[in-house]
Amino acid sequence: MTAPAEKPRLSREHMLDLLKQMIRIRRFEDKCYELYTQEKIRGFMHLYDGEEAVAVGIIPLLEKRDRIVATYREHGQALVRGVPMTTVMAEMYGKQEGCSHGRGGSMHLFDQATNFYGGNAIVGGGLPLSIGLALADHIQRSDIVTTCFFGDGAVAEGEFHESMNLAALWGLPVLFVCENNLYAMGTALAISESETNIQQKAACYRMASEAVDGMDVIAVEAAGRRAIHAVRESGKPYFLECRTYRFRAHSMFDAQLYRDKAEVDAWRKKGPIMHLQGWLQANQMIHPEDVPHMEADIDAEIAEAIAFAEAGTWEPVEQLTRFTYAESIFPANR
Amino acid sequence: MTAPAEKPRLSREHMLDLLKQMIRIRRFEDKCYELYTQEKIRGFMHLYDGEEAVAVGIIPLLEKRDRIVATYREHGQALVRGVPMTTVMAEMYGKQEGCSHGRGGSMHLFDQATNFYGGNAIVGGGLPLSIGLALADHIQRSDIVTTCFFGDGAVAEGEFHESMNLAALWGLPVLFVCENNLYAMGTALAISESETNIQQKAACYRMASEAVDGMDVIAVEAAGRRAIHAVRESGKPYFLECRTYRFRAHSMFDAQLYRDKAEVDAWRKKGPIMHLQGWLQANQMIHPEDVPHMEADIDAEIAEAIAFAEAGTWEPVEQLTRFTYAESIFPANR
Amino acid sequence: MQQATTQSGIIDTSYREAVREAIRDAIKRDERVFLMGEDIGRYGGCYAVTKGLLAELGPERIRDTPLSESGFTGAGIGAAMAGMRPIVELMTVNFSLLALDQILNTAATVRHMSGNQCGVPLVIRMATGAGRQLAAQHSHSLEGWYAHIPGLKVLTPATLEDARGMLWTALEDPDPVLIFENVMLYNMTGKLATDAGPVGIDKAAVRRTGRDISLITYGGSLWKTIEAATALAAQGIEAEVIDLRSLRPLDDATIMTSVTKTRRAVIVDEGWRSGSLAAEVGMRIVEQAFWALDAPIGRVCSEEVPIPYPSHLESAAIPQTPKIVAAVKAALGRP
Amino acid sequence: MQQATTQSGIIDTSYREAVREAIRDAIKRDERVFLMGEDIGRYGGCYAVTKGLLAELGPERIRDTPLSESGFTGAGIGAAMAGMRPIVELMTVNFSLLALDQILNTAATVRHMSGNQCGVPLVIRMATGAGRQLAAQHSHSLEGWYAHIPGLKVLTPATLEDARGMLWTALEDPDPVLIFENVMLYNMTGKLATDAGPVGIDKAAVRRTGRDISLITYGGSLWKTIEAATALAAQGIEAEVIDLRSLRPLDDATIMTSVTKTRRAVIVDEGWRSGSLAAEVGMRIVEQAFWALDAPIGRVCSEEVPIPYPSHLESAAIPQTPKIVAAVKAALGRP
Ligand SMILES: Cc1ncc(C[n+]2csc(CCOP(=O)(O)OP(=O)(O)O)c2C)c(N)n1
Ligand SMILES: Cc1ncc(C[n+]2csc(CCOP(=O)(O)OP(=O)(O)O)c2C)c(N)n1
Ligand SMILES: [Mg+2]
Ligand SMILES: [Mg+2]
Repeated sequence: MTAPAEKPRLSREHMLDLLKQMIRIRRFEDKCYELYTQEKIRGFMHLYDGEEAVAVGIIPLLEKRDRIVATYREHGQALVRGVPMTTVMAEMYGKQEGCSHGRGGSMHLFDQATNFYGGNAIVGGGLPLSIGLALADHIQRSDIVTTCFFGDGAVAEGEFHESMNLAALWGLPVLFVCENNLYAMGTALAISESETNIQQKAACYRMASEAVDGMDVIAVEAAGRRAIHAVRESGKPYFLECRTYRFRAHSMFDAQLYRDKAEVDAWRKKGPIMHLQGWLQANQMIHPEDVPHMEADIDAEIAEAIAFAEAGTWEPVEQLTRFTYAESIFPANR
Repeated sequence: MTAPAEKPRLSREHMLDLLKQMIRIRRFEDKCYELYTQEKIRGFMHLYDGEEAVAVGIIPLLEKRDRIVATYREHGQALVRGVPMTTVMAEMYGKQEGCSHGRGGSMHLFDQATNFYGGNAIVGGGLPLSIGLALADHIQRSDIVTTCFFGDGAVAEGEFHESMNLAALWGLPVLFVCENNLYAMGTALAISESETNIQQKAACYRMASEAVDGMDVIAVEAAGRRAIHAVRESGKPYFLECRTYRFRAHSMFDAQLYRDKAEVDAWRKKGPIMHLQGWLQANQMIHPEDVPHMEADIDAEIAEAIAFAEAGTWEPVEQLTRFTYAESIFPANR
Repeated sequence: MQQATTQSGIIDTSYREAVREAIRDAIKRDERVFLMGEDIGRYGGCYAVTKGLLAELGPERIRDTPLSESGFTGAGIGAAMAGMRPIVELMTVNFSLLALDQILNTAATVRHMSGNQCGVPLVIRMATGAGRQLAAQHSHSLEGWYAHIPGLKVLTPATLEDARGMLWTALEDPDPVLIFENVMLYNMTGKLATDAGPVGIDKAAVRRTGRDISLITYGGSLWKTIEAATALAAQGIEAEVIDLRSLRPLDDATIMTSVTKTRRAVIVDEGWRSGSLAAEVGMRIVEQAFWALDAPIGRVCSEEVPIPYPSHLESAAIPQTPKIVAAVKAALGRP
Repeated sequence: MQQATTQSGIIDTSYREAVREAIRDAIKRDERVFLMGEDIGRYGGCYAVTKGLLAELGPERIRDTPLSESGFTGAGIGAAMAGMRPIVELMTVNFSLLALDQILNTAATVRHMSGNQCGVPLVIRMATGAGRQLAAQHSHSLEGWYAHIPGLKVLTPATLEDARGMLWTALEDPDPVLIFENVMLYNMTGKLATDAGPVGIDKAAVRRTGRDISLITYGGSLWKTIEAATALAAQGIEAEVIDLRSLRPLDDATIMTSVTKTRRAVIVDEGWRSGSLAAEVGMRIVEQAFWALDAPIGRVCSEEVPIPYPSHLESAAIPQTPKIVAAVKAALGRP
């Protein structure tokens, strides 16, 4: 999945792969929802339902050495990046086999092996972090790209402003990906921003930018390719606004009083999976058995992940204070 | 000095008044400098030398009921607003007759009587405050204008961004006056901002704006009149960038390593006092004795202020913990 | 804690509803009062505290804000200085860190810097505490930490009466008051007088009397401490339980009266142990009642670790009833 | 504190120069190290600490930042996670409040949240303390307050050796370390070995031995405390003076050894009294050495007031030698 070629790839194989990745996230999260109601997963859990085209369109374009910073709504990013579904699921269970040793849960998936610098539960909190990762690469004159995902709500935060300015001022290789799903919890964009065109914010910092239909994975991928190419070649930041929508509640505690069912239904019709599937059908690029096959594969993977998580172990309570400091320094904390 | 008429007033009387107010600030601060070297004034002291046209161009246009929020470089604002020079000087001495009871010093001049909400020593810290003052007026449907002064350096702060957005989003009657003197301490604008055209920031928030030559008091006054009129009529914010320069060091601890003497000298030639004096001479609106007369008046006022401050009293040390809480509630703190 | 049966003058309610009623009451009572914060209106509040209030009171009194903690906290400060009585909701203490400059450098200092000309009659509410498996960035208990700052007052309502009554008193205060609502209390139910209203905020409350030891606590830990006291009573140990209610200022008199009587103390505090409010309370006892002590003061605090996600580790990280019982026994030299 | 005479292997220097030399040394020693902050380069540092370093080391190693405390502190965190060894200068603790979200919610938690995958080997330096008549927004002493946060380490160099030596040790630490430099120390001069280098950061130092009482302090208060000890010695009272050096973790062993010997303690701390580090130290003594105490522990802290501008009030607000002497006499029951 690391294909930095410059032209859109519209091969059947590639299209089906994109479709499968989206379905993989969707079905994984549908299962998480179920597991949440069974109290296997606890805490805050934020689903990506409806937004899959963003992670799937962009992350496979990244090189292994590239870095990712995400939000608390990051299951999709982690899965697409290649964090094993087993360890993601175990993390959501809180088992020590989880990708963050069970310490983080749904909002804090980390994976050093894939340069996945975490879910971050502070809105906007990942932005300054991404500046620093990119600064290190800039100083070391590497061509690594740091991709930072964040929501439309984060744009109102001071940390957004400071990060945008620093990235542009210092010329840092960051791809800013705004997942504009029109709401921050229950706050519609127009309640949050005096200028609701988020892409335009980039110009305020003299940063290159583009806005794309975030429900169309092919469009996201094309834009992502342009964006990543630009960052890698120039070493400078780039801002990509992906216009998308979340179909489900903000988290598991949300009565969705702030929007009509009709609005959600209308967006559902533009869903990224449906959209691509329809396109593939219209172009006769998909066989009737393709999706069932994919689903079977995915379901097997999910079943395996659940089995892995179920079989996982609780960290002994004696180890409670571990990981507060590096262990070599504070042996007493072991 | 409260003349909200819409047209520029170019009468001799008015022009001479503007000149006098600028000279008044300048001479007051020259004296402060001297007093600082005599250790009568201590702590951080920031002089307005070169920037007088900004305060003098704008503040007299405000109504008595209007509000002002300033920075640590606020002697000029306080004096023009009508905080008595005596109490300003006593404050800088730290005497209890000072406008902030001696507790604040140079950076924290406050005066409830003129709605002067302080010097603020946190760069950008006054911006959210101004939003709140204006929010109160907005809710109460008054036509009060809050004018918030801040420097070019503040623009990089997250608090600037949040405040701009809130003002524009909620439609609050704030006049933002950016005193762009090209440096934040030793940091030139280009080291601080990816977009160095500060006026343009306003558009990012859909806020009306204007940039003006901050060395030309007549231009500042004209722009200020337009701006205040706009805020008062619309209830919406307005952004005024005043392009100016500080002739002296940032504070009393600044070797000015970051700029050439030649640059300072070049700007000095555009100084606001010289500029207006030259214009008045060219237009035969000033008599040779006018300036000496003014200076004599001002010097008398300064002498009186010093006498007042010298005669002022030190607050008894037994009262140390006063003003931490309202006294009626915490009598023990008296 | 009781079934829903309504008798004249008494209602069954919850902590959440008591806070909501306090907000509604304040807004109706005084036209200068309004509430401002993230998702308090259309969403109904992240813990459903403000549900229904937007429809009832309108968007000028229930003002949804963007994600701009510093900006709207500062806006609350300014509005308070200009004569309003704002309530700023910071959603949770975890996000209040983004507003700390405005809280410490402006709200807490303006009265002093201005020589008493500008007061900030602002109330800032926020949820605090762990227990919902929200992990390291969403589980802080920093109310004791905030109590370090002169110029602020810090309240921690632990009962329905205080949830209902502290807000109005705080709004009448001429200085900034922070109210910390422990997240684990929102669902707590119980009885409340229909005419419950403002309560004093200057005295700690003795929630249980006892002669053997003083247990000093506040907020979410109060109920665990009472549970511990009940368990101890079964073993013949009579603990006095003090609910501090206000962490700044502290009501030294009530603490010292109790400790002087019991001669022993354990302090229970959900803050991290080092630099905890418990340390301050302990130190004050040492300063003011040292000679009355028959044993070292104990404390039960949170362990020195960011709060972990898994339930068993989270529980182990914060004070729990068995730990309180054990600390009391240690202080009494009992097995 | 000495004249300028150079002898072989010993130089006359100042605290300011010692910090500068530490920065220069670290940057030259390790190519991953760089310094970033406001006005550290072209301006030369707000307290002239970094004067000359930009010319010598270049703008990639001495990086001037915009006024974006949260942004560049976060940038330091990210760069540390990506393998660099950044030193972030936050100018003064007063502005660090703007970066608290990044410090507490990211730097202090990332190792834990990531299950030990991501460490943050970052050093954050800042000036702290009152004494220069900078008034309420520019005179905070919050180092003890920061010491509440698990995941951070907090250092307070008080001597030339520590100003010179702590930085490198902190940079070698895999976790975030905050270094607080008291503003009143920058001009302090004295002798330093030419080969002075890294120093340990895990032990408190006994700066003066004595049998009658333990005076426990750190940072700018160390010198006032030593002065008090000297004055007390003239009256026959031999005080032991402990310089904590590290406020998190605290070196309990050194404290307890001393208190067990002297049986009395006074803690001197420039933080505001309530919730001060002094309370934590006092509470630890109570927990660990209660039975050794012959008298209540005393503390000399800052008064509960934002720091006022006038010199006489500022002086009265923070610990001073006469107050320390008085506290010692009170603890000893001497007139
Ligand atoms: C600093 C901060 N403030 C508030 C919150 C509570 N909160 C969590 S998610 C969220 C909405 C964020 O919206 P957006 O950035 O658009 O992302 P989305 O959830 O839509 O993906 C809020 C307010 C938080 N986590 N962090
Ligand atoms: C938040 C904060 N960071 C740093 C400082 C230190 N500081 C004081 S003034 C100043 C420069 C501000 O420049 P600018 O806003 O342009 O105003 P000017 O001094 O030029 O009028 C700095 C960095 C501060 N006071 N507040
Ligand atoms: Mg959103
Ligand atoms: Mg400037």
